[in-house]
Amino acid sequence: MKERVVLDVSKLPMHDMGIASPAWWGTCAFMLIEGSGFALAIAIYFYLFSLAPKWPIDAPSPDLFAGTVLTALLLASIVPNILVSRWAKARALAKVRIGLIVMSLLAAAPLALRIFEFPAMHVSWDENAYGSIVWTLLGLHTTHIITDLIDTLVLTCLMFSRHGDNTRRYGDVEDNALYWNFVIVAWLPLYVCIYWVPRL
Amino acid sequence: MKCNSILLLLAFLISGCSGAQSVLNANGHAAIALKELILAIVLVCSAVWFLVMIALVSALARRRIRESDAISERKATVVVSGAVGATVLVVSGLTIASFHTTRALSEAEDPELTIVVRAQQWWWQFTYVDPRSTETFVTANELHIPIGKDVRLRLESGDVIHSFWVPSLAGKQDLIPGRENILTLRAERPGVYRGQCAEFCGLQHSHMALFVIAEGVADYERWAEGQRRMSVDPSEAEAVAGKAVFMARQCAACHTIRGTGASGTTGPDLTHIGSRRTIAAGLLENTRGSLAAWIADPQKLKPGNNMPLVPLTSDELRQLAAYMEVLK
Amino acid sequence: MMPGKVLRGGVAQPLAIALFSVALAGIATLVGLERQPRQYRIDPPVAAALDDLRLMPTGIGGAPPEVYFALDKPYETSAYDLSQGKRLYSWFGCANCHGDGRGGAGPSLLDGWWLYGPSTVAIAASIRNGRPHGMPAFRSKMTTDQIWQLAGYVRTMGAYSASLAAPSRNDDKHTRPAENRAPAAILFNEEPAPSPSERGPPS
Amino acid sequence: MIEDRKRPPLTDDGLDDSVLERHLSQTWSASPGFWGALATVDHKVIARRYIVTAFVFLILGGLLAVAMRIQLAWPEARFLDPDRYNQIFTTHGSTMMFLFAVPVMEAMAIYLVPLMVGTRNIAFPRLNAFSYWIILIGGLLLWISFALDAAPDVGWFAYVPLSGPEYGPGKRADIWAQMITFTELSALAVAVEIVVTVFKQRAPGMSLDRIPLLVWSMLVMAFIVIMAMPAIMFASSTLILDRLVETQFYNPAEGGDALLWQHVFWFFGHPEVYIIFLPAAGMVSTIVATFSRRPIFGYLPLVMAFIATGILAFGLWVHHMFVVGLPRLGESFFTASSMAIAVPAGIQIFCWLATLWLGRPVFTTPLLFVIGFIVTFVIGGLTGVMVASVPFDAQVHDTYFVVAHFHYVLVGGAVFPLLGAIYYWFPKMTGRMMSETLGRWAFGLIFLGFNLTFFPMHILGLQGMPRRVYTYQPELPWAGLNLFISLSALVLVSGFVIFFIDALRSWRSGKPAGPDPWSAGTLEWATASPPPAYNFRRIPVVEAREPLWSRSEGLAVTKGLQVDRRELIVSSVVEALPEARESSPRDSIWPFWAAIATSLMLIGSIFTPWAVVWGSIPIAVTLIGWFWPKGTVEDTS
Repeated sequence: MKERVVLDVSKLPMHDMGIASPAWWGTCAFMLIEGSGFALAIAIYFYLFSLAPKWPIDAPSPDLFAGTVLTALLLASIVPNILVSRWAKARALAKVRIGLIVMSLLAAAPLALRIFEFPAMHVSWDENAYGSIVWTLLGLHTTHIITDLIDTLVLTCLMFSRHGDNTRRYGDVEDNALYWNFVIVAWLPLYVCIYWVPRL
Repeated sequence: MKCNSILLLLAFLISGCSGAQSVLNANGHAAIALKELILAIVLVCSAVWFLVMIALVSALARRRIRESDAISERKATVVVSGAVGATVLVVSGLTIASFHTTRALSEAEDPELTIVVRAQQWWWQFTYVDPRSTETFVTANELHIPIGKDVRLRLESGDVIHSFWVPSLAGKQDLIPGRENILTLRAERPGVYRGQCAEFCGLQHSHMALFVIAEGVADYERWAEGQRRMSVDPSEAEAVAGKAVFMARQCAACHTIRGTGASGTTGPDLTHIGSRRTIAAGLLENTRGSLAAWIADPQKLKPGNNMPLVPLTSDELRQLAAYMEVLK
Repeated sequence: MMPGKVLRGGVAQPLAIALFSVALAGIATLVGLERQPRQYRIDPPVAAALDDLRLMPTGIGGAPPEVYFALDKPYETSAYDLSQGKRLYSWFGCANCHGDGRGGAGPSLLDGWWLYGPSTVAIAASIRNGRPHGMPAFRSKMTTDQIWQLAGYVRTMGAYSASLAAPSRNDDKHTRPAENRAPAAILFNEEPAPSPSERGPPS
Repeated sequence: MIEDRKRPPLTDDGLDDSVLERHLSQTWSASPGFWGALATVDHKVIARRYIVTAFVFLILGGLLAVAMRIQLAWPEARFLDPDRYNQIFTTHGSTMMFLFAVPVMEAMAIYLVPLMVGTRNIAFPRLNAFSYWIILIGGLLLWISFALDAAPDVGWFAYVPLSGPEYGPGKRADIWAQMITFTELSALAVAVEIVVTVFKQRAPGMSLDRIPLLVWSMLVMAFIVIMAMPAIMFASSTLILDRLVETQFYNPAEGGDALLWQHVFWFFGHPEVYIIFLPAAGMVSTIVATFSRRPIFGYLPLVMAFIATGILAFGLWVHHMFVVGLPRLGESFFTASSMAIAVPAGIQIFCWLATLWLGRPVFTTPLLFVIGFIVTFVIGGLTGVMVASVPFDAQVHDTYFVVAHFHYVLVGGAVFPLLGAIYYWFPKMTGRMMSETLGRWAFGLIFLGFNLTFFPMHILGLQGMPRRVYTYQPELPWAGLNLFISLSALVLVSGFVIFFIDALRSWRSGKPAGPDPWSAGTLEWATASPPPAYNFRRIPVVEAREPLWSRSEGLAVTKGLQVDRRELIVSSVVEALPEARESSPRDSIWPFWAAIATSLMLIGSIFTPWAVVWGSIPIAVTLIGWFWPKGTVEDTS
């Protein structure tokens, strides 16, 4: 087939970050999937709530302490998270390295608190539907924290390796920061559902 | 090419058969209303299908005239827009029609009779509730109702989801564990109407039938009176022996025969089993032979059902069948 | 040498094939373990043979009839029979005395203490013949097949390690862990078991 | 990497065609041998595997249908016992929905979307490889359990409590639920790839209004998958949790609800129909345009109709639950919304008819299948309008009327276009034409056999025959029609046999096709048949909606891409302005290992909850292996 060249793309960058990066869009698509999952889980929470004569079923309202501290911690982690994202955009390797270490710790700390959240429900997953749904909500969110923690740890290692100083890695750091923001934002409605809806 | 008019033609042929378990053999007030709606919708939809087919054939076979593309496109735009508009009108019309029918069939305010229908794998239990609790009685797989009266069915499930469906009388309604549904029946004509579980419920979903016998009020009262009575005591020697077998063997652990020591509740109430038309939820006609066959090996006839094979001698079998038969 | 090179070499192909076959065989085995051709009826002669329990003179323990092994001990391994046993437990009113398994008027069935031994055959004998101190005989109420199903089920209730075939919870009020989670292990592991003498003589 | 950097990058600028092809082929081809085959990330290779696998499952599912028809040919037949019959109809439905219809549509997307948007590979090609292994193992799980007499026996929508802990002994229902997880995982992965490929990898100049309709339909399908599939993953996971560790989601005695399952299942289950139908609508649009020899009539209304269908799809799940006793008003709302979806469906039909009317139809086999599609799908759509009415549904719900309805929609509405699409794109995929003669025979027999088999089921339904019965009693008036249906099914089967013979024969020895046998307008026909590993020698520049119909002086293309690394053009979402020369990942075996690790975890969790904990470790290891940079040129930036 005859071809005629009408466009030269050789001057284009070999990789770009943000909305010019397919990886960024892929992260968004996965966030949409998981966001749908969270939305559905919350819908089911309210469905069960609407059926129950009394909510929570056969249990006192959950203790606020662990969950609230965790929420505060997650919210506080937004600041370093955004900073890491900015440093990544500016390709500041040293700052990104430090930021990722901080973020690894900030992703691990909620897990420690999460251990106390399960008993704070005062209900076991097998006692009734209320127990099942709150344990599921907590479990669902915990897997997200763990996923992001592993992701952050691997990225931290990478940034200290010879593969670190690379636009692609900075893009990965940005996407990881975006995902962590998602993990935080997804937690807020869960927090309200788990801790405050029973107090209504 | 097949067309929906064949369906209509067949519909009228089918509705000719009486006693069939058919949507088009409508004999209840709900089923009659539904049948009218169904035929109307089928008619409208058939017409739509024919119009689309005419359009398809003409699109494929039309003579290609020389016409500028712009004019053809404009014509097509007008036609397509018109067709979309017509679609909107048709579906709106059908929505309104169906809403209208739904409203017309709303629950009866003041039913003559309330029956608790309890579905279990794989048979139906009917409890005729009476404010005077002594008058309440239980039967299975055969529902008698007086014609022309609203009968309220309270639908419950004993295990999984079932669906109560007697197409000649009304649309179906599910029986869901943990929930209670209401279905109102009103038979307009006397007859025997077959129904069947319509929600997949396990191994013997296929053999979970029931019969509704709609009869005149006097007949119904006579039947109900008979059902309230205790079971008859057999006098014939064979049946007497059968009763002894029933009480001595495993039968009595699961079945109730009012007026005897048998008070099991796992299986159907057999107090008046002899008066029913069928046994094993519509599986077999109620004859002495089929009773014996059923008792001899229920797992062969209805694999997986909850009645076990009880090893019996042929004498015991014959005696049991004879006893069942006298329980009118 | 790079691990990639090792993999890319001659080892790769057999290794991948082997692992894939192992995965397939794994699925097949796991599913095969669960294979349960369902048996709805036993022929009366087989039932009669199954009824021939060979008990010790004391009534504690014994050997199942030979036909039981010929049938491959379905009542202990078939999920279908075990779940039927669970339904029989409620249909025949076992809960009236034994509650959810933790006992009541009758002894507990999941504390790991079996007055007449932990074998299925002993449990079947208890159900069939009854026992002193109030356990009625179910010989005339249940068929042999049903007695075995119920016995197999009762055994899973008290088992200390969960069987894959054991039934899950019912759609009822939740009072204790279901059989597939080995409720005996969860509920009674920590407590010292009472000595048999406190529980009454073994007849 | 350092050595690579030293060498000046080699671009296609000024390279002779044959030299360019040699370089590209070296860069993009999979390494030969078994290992290379396991590690390949070429979207065309993976799509071919998907398609073949899906058709194998179609054959298996079809054999089950034949078994059911033998059993139902006579009243009280004893060909199958009820337990086996229940396993068979469950496996038939689950196979056809989850292992045939959805994967085959996605496979067509995996094959066609990158070619139609003019790029070198799908986005996230390793994820693509992973998704294939996952669905393959999920399918094997179901079918091995079927072979071992332990297949699920609860119907393809597995209503609790029948599938729940109390009434579903054994692991049958768990196998069903986990098979669902496998297929959904794979579907979600593919959906993400499609969305990103369409958004970011379109050839320069392919602005939103120049995207081929098939790609639009696949894009909408991908979004439906993304929004709907989490529901079924939630449903199947909670079912396993209820059965394994005693959660109480579906136990009414402890605050759960049996209807919750139906809500969640159908919130996925109804969009599922459109996941299958929309790609078919895209195929129809393409075939109609090509064989009418003119651009499609009503491009914009069609795109709008696709999107509207995708949105409305989420508003009508309750019409599967009209007889469970929900409040009247709610039911009426869902009647209205279910009826409303007839409007976008109508728009599509009318636009296709208008295209045929305006064009000069060439009656090839693909077009015959499309005509067959219009005839049967309109019936399916109209019976859909019927069952959308609450009172109508009260009579026909769960009867053979519904069986007829959804086979008209799924076979008439999706399989007919799919078969047409196979005839249409077979030359592109294999480089060889299928036989027109056999194609006409296959079409004739399938069309006739299908209608003779399924149309009478409408009547059986009205006569009161419920679905999912393993037999019926002789006194019921259903025997004649059932025998007729069973005999007609043989006609249908013979049509499929001819189709498969034709496909196999043509694959080996069909007439060579050349790059563009149909004189079509979209980009996939601008490259060789079958396309080389790199798809296009030079990435095209799109200047019109049908680039191949409007080219004057040959195809407009770009230059300047590097050929010594896997490189493609990333462009902006709306205008498709080039933004970067992005690299595309190399072949990797890690997706395969990740799929094995994931499968072990998922299958293990049927048996013990601890499998989730211990099984996650190998998954994490394989994922790290997958994403860890290997220092190839693809990693430079």
